[in-house]
Amino acid sequence: MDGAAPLFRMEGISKRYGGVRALEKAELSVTSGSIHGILGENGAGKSTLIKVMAGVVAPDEGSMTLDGREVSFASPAAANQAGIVCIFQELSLVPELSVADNIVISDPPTRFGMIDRKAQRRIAEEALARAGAADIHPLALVKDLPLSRRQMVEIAKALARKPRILILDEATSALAAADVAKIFAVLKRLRGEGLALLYISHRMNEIAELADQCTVFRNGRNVASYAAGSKSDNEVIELMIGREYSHIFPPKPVRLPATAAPVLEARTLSWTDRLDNVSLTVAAGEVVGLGGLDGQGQRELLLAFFGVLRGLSGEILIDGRPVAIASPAAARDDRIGMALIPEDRKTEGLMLPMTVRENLSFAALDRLSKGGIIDRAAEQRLIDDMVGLLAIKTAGLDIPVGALSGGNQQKVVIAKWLMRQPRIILLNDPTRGIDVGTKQELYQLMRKLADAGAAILFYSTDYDELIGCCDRVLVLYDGAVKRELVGAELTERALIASALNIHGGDATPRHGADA
Amino acid sequence: GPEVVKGPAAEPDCFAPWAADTQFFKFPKKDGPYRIALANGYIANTWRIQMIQTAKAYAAQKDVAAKLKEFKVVSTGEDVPAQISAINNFIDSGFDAIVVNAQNPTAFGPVIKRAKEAGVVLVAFDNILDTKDAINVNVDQKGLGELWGKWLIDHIPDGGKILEVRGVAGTSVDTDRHNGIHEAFDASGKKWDVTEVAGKWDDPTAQKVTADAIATNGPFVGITGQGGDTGIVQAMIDAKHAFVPFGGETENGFRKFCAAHAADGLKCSSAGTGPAQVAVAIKTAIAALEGQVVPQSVKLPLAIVEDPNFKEGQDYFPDQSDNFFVGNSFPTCGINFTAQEIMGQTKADQ
Amino acid sequence: MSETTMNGIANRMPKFIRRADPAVLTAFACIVLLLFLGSLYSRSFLSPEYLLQQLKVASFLGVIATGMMLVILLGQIDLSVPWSVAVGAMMAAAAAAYGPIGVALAIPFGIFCGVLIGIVNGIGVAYLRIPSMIITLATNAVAQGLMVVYTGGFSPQDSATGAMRYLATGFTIPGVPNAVIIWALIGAAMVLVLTRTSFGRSVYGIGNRERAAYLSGIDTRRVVMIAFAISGGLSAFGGVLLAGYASKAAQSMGDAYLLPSIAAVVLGGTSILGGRGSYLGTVAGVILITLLQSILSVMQMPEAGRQIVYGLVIVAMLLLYGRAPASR
Amino acid sequence: MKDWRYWLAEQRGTLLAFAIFIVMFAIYTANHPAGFTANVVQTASNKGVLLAFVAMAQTLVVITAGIDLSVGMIFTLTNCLASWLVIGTGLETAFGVIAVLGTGLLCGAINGAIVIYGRLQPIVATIATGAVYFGIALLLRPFPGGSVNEDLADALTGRLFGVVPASLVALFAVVLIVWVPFSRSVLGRAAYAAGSSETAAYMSGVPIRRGKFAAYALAGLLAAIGGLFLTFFTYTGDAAYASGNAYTLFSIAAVVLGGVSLFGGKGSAIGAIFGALAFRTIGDLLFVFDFDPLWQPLFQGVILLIAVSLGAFALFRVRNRLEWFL
Ligand SMILES: Nc1ncnc2c1ncn2[C@@H]1O[C@H](COP(=O)(O)OP(=O)(O)OP(=O)(O)O)[C@@H](O)[C@H]1O
Ligand SMILES: Nc1ncnc2c1ncn2[C@@H]1O[C@H](COP(=O)(O)OP(=O)(O)OP(=O)(O)O)[C@@H](O)[C@H]1O
Ligand SMILES: [Mg+2]
Ligand SMILES: [Mg+2]
Repeated sequence: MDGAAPLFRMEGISKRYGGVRALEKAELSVTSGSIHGILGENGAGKSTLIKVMAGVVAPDEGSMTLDGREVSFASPAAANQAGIVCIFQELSLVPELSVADNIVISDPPTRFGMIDRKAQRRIAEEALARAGAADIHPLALVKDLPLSRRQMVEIAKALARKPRILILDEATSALAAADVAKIFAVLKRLRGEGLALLYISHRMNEIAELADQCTVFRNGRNVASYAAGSKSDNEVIELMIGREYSHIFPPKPVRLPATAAPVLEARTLSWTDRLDNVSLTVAAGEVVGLGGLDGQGQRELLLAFFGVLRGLSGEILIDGRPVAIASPAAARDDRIGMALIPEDRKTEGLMLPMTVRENLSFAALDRLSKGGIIDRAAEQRLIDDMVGLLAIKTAGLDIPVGALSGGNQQKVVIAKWLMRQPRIILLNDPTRGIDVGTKQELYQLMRKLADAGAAILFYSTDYDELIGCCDRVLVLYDGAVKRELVGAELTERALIASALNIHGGDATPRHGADA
Repeated sequence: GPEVVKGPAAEPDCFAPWAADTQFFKFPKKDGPYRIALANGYIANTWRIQMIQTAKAYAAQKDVAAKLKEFKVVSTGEDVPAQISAINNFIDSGFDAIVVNAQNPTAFGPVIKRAKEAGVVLVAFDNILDTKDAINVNVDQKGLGELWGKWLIDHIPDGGKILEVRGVAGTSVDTDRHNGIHEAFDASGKKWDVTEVAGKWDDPTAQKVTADAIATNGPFVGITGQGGDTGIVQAMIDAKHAFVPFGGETENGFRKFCAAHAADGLKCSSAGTGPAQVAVAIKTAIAALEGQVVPQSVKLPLAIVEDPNFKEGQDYFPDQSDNFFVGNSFPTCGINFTAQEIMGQTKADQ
Repeated sequence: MSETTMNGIANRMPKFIRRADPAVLTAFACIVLLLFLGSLYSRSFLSPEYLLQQLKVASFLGVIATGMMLVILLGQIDLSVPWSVAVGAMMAAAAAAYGPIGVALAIPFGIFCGVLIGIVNGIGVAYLRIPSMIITLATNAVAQGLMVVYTGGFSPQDSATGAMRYLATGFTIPGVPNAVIIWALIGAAMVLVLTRTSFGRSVYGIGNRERAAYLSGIDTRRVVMIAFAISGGLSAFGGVLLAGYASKAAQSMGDAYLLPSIAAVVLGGTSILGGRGSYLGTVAGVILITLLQSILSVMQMPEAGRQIVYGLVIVAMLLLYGRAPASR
Repeated sequence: MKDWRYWLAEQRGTLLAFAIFIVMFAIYTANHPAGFTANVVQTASNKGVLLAFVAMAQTLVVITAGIDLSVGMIFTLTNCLASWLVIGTGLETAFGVIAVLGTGLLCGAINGAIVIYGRLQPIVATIATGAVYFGIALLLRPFPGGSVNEDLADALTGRLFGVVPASLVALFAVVLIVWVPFSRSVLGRAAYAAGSSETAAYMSGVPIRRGKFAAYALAGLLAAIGGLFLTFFTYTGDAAYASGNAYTLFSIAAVVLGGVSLFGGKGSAIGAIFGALAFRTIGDLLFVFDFDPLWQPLFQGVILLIAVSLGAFALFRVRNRLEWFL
């Protein structure tokens, strides 16, 4: 920014949603041939800023210049036209269309007015290859792909548009390390080709690895810009959350393995070709991690416990007694007391148009009502407790939960299950898209719940998190538990090695673990 | 195709020609027993169900059954093309005669052509066909309207406010009856102020629009209803509207009211042709197949009962459904069904 | 946390002001406007007899639309209304043929038959996951077929019992037709169910996102099934009332209630996509539709003109207040 | 997976509809007294093609995740209009045909404009416009009547070379001229994308509004082609409310039988055509089986119920209960 004239510049951008100030006179400059990292806690206004940039949201005030000329975009199409392409935090793929259809969607190649399918396929294959995702078939329907693959498609789609400015809003949040590495290589190449890149992420290490320049947002404003590497992580975090910051992970209690009786136990659980003879135990007070590459059956395992899968073989035991859990309703029942924080909060965790209040109490309605009638006072009490406990930041309880920032939405999902005081908590990548401050709160909460006697099974794509939070980690590969890492074995190297199912390293194979 | 001949018809009292210039047909005589089909359209209302029951009852009568090898009924719903296709199919399957209650009188041109070429006798009734190439068993809808109009004129000396509850818009029956009523009114020289509402031949609808009309435009000195008449009277009772002369259809419920409240001023003319006309249509088809002379257009007599002649057990049946259509006898054709014969038909079958 | 405290204060504002949906307010304003326009044509549109008469007639549609609304809130639709209405009416009347016990059980039996249709719909939608628009179309056809067989095959007893007549046309409170009271009771129950019960919350939740509701441990299939059963039952009850009003049951008596019941619910601001809407809106929608039909009928406009005006007025009113929010 | 497998997966709904139709039609002709003759096929295709056009119209709108409850009324309106205009010399007739099709297009465009630019929910918006269209039809034909160029009508409802039903050929031509270009165009893609996920499509810069508008307008056009054929088939115009409504409801049934998802984004008009033909064959089955006339409506209802429940068998293969909610 110092020497080169900025390619794109935003000044004095403000945007309000009702009473919420999403952006307040925000500024940003973007230079060609560099990667600009954007940081900020949940709800800081990062997504809103880039939505303005991409023509999705009309700002209330402020101006934008591209190549020194003032511009304003009436629609995403107009922004695309100007060379600004965005990969949104909420994926913007059309589920019923094929991968190839999606990649060329904004400007398909045509012949005689009709879409040229051959050309389309060629473009799609090229783009997928550039994004390092050549294994995705261009004719597959997007809805059939797992989330991590969809993000790859999303990146390929952006590349196919030949952008001048490419924006990635938490585009890697669902990706495991191997895919992230591939993407990074692509992004660095693009930088070399002279593109301007904007990279939003809550993963500090990613920003550190990638960015040339960083900007921190807080409360709708840009509070600091600095050259990458010129500030320590703690300094950055303090900028983001506006207060002092220390240990991210709570201390783990020292415990002897296998003292407590298991609350949750699986014996040779198998399901289609996704789960392969999984056996595991989780005791009260224990946080057990699920590791491995994305899509190795972790999600299915959690769904199996929660009564969603049909045709399971093997046994699930609660408190040592075999149970048949046929539905989430059965799983949450007091005798079992299970809770699942699902993977996709927008479609599985929340009813976005409904109010924060209604979402919070939704899973606990049976407890809050007598004869089917809801006791509103009790509901209010419990909600107040939860809002306080998790520090949910909302303009009110009667606004749609969809208006909350991603992190706060995630807190609502967790809070709604904590209202039932579950004994067994299954977490499916709960920190995806959550800022460090919130993450920290969440880790502490997890430990607190475990200390209070909950059995926690925790799946994450973030290795640091698994290492920092879990008493034990089970690494899944191809639907089977390949390794169990306990105590000192729990290192990043061991996690990666076992995730890739490479023997050796400093981890012991599973069968040796209990010896 | 048939030979056009001079009248009179074989059973002149039953097969009465529609008008003086009506042609007479003589089809080549075929040997029985015959295969006859009934192509019905809509089925889910009482009139049609009663009609089909009557058709079955008639076909089951001993002397009729003896002449029939097959009697097949198909109902195709509201959709005209489906009915046309059904007739086409009957023609292709070699039926000797097809009796049809047409969903749309004007739409059957191509089928009539095909039937003629194939030598199939086509007889239409109720909703008849707009043609000179098929036999129509005809109700004088306009005449019915005139009858009601004249009845009101006779019973309301000074003219005044009349409520006319019409039927389903866009049907020729509705239009013909409406025109008949108004021609009679116009010819009377009295002053009439007619409030028209659409009752769709349906009791609840007729009742609702009548109640509205009474509340906003009433009171009336006379009423005429094309159908849903039981509902109309009910609305009068609910609104405590005075009973006034009423020209209406032949529903059993309506006649029950007429009989019960005649003394209070509910003087009625109840006229129409019941669903039993299907029997006349079948009889005509058989006659044509037997090579007898029949008019191209048969004029059905109206079954009329007027105040004070409502007789229990003959003109109305207190223990029968309100929705039952009375007027099932055509004495000139030797057709006379009792309510029990018609409604008991399927039960006896089973 | 200061935001939530603020909200606590806002919570204490009178509920109906805080909650009043602009759509519902506009709908009521449209009712007043309609009456005003009607009164220009004839003063009697403002007479109490006429208004009560309209309320009475509206209550049949109101009862039916209540069930329809529940189903629409789930993001589904019930196209079996016409013959559920007819089945309710005809079966209630039929039961009356079986002696005094039959007469006593006539109304419950009619409703029960409607519930059965609703349960078939519910099984189709909830357990077999057939789109409601198509399964209810099919059950409607089956119900029609059954009634044709019934009418033709068994001497039908189709006059309404005294109790049915009393419910539809009698007066318990002088001046207020029983039908209106019944609608009010059903409406009040519905408001209670929708706002105060976990069943009601579940309905909204499923309407917004069934997957999330299911993962929250709601037995979504049961809720959907119950909602359809209620819809079937209320349609049948509407039929019972209608039979009481007309003193008898008839085949096609429900045909006139399908599209108006959908239109009433949507005019009342309920989203056809489910998950959003209030009962007060449905009340407004029902009255609007009933008044509009009645005024057009009494003005003696020919059928063609009536259809055109009816359509245009609905579009105009929706454009006035029923538009989806602009997305930018 | 091989390419053809993806193709197969995409066409599954269409193929299933095709299979259902073939089975039903085989049962029908096998039991028909006249057998599988040119006459029988012609009769069946004339009847089926009418619904096929209306079902195609419905498909276009359903793909955008909308629904058009006015198709039956556009069908009726254009039938009434055609009974006035499609008559006389060749030139007059041609002009009449263009006017009728233009009217259909206009009706569809009005629906589209109200739904897209007026932002109204399609169900109720089209209930309302349907009432308007029917009112106009009733103005045109207060009672049934009118006429049509019978030479043209006979040519299009007759047979080519004595065997091939001309109406089927016309249907095929319409598929080639309207459906194929639309489904492969950018606008068609936009219609699919908008139906599948409007937000995602919008975020991706897809011209959703134009795509949806084109779908609604073309739906009007297809319904008008249906109305034109109705006129050819019946020689008259008839403003029948019940029949207009019936076609609307049948078109929904046909679309679902044809594997088009009512949730939008999925399915093809070809599938809907077979759905329509299959649906029509249900009615024909009555003809070949000897049912008590009063039991016929029940039989039809039950067959419909079974046909629409067929898709539910896929449910038993679902191992992950979350797939219920897709
Ligand atoms: N459509 C909307 N309606 C109402 N409020 C909104 C809307 N979109 C965003 N907001 C509010 O604007 C603020 C900024 O949100 P934004 O999504 O930009 O945050 P963010 O920095 O991207 O957060 P995260 O890291 O959680 O994604 C938040 O307080 C959010 O609640
Ligand atoms: N997030 C969103 N989700 C769905 N629809 C949206 C969203 N945001 C905006 N829209 C609608 O889409 C419209 C713009 O769509 P688009 O630009 O694709 O239409 P178009 O067909 O290109 O328009 P035109 O008719 O001008 O060519 C916006 O004006 C708005 O009504
Ligand atoms: Mg964001
Ligand atoms: Mg986020």
